[in-house]
Amino acid sequence: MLAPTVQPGLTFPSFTRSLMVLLLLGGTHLFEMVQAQTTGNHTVTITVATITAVQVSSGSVSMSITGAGVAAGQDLMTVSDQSTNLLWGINSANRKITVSTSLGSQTFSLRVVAISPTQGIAAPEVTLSTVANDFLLSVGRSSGSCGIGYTGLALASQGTGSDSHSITFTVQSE
Amino acid sequence: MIHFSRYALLVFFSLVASTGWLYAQLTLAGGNPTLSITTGMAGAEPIAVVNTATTIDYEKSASVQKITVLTSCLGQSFTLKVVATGASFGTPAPEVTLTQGMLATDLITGIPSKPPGPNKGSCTLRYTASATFAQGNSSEQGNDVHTVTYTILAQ
Amino acid sequence: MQRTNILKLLPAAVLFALFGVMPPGTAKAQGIIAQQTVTLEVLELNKIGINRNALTLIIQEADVQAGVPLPVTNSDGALFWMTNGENKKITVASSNAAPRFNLTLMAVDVEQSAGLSLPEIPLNDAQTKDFIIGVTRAVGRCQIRYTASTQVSAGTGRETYVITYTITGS
Amino acid sequence: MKKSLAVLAIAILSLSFIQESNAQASANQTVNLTVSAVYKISTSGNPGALTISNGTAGVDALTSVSDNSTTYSITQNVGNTVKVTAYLNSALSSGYTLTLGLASTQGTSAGSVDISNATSGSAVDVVTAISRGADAGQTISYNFSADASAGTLSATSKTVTLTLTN
Repeated sequence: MLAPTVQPGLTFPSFTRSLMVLLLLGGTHLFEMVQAQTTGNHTVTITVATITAVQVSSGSVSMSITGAGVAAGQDLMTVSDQSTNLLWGINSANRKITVSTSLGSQTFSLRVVAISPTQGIAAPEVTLSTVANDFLLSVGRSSGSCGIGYTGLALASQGTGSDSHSITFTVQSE
Repeated sequence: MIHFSRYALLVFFSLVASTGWLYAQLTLAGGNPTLSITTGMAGAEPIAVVNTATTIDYEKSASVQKITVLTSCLGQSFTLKVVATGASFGTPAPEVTLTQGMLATDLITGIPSKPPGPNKGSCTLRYTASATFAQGNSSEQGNDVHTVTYTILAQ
Repeated sequence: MQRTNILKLLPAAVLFALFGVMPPGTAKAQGIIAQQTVTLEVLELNKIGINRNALTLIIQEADVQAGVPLPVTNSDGALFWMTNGENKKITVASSNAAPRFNLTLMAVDVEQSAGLSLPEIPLNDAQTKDFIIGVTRAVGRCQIRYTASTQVSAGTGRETYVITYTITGS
Repeated sequence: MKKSLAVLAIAILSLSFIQESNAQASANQTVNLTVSAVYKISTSGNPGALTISNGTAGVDALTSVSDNSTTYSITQNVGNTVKVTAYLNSALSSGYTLTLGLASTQGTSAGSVDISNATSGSAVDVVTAISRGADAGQTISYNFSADASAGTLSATSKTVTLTLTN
């Protein structure tokens, strides 16, 4: 707030005239000076929800043991697939990804392992079962991807057939 | 003596008015925004959110001015940026990243002196909040609360 | 109906043609092979053998009126041979180049098509003489008829002949 | 006041929905594993030359020769009706005989089988009733015999084809 100062010896009528002149010249400015504000602030709040996103690059994988690469005399026959990837984005700490299958009664064996994860640590290769097994460890607060390495195993003595698995990758607390 | 004092006062006010620091004006409108990041893509990062609900009303003065911005946010976890859009006068600076401990940074520069033209103008504040998965979430880290200060001053 | 069956089989046929893959349960009449190369060879083989390694002919009677010793014969010996070659013959040779007594021999009872016997062969020197000819891819057997004779002037004594039979190319 | 509470409730509900929708903690993938009919048979190599070089005077049959130096292996997942057949690329002349014997633990060996006249149209069974699974390193036995009356035979290669079939 500013107020005009009055010098000693100034007569009131003269002061009044001066003030009038002043108001005429700068009255508007004076009003503004009374209202003047050079800074302003407000509060901006950022909230980040718990986000857990996991997806596969393709919803289906087909593997077929046809005998290619099988040596005669060898009972064990295998087929591998690394055509798909798992992607995730997790902003919570201490998380891992597990894997399980819905197929309780399997004719053949199906193994899975994470390949070259960009974050976290791949768990050892596991044989899929309905019980969740570790697939990737230490993937908390990260975004990344890895290859999904499947290996199907069949013994010749098991004959022919097919297994249809619904594989579930789940983010869980470590 | 009387005439000297009368004209001295007049000159004083005129000078004060011409310097502009006494009656430059800036007002924030639109309240205190909250930006919530809720979505993210696997293999990518959470999706940034934008808020344009707040504005700055400001006025020309007798001199060329600018508006600066700075923030105070203790324990900052996430990223907040601001840029002025649709400024009536002056030139908006590039987007400013608001970080704890930053110096006042130009938001709008070259606000012309008056006259001519209208004295009052405004701009929209475009806030962009972003976070990476690695930066965590509010449940674990708490929210980021920024006190953002805008100042208009002679350039 | 037949066309329907063909159409049903078509996808499997295409799958097999493209990838060599048969769908489960359609394996009938399918198979896979392994091959080996076997090299067979039969060398020319000529074998000859005799059943009696030692025979003794003793001249011990004489025709008093003619004043000559009577010859003796022996057919106890048998000769066996085998050849898978062509145009073979069997020869005979004596080790006694200048015998004091007379010894002849002849193949008798030669199996049909096993060879052709030649007339009586004198072993009066050490030359090799044909014994059986015309032996081709054959297995044969014959009796060897030895005949020993002498002159009074030859006196008495003992002579030993080592007689060698050989199957050889003609 | 009531209106404010309702707006607040809707806002909270919306936020919860968004968070829940993004808190997708699992992903599904279908994996089909198919095992087709597999037939595999192989041999360890070729046997040595079977050369008849001996015989007996007075005996037409020459001394036969044999080879047991090679093996075969099979893998099949089809069933118990699988068998191994054998044939030659061309029959042997009269007076020569080639027999083949395949040992087996998964099936029934036919023993030593004459394949002298077995050609592609008249393959002979050498192992039958092979059960599903693998049988590795089983011995292959060849025996070659000839009659002297058949004459000599210069070195001749014959291709023996073993077929694993149903």
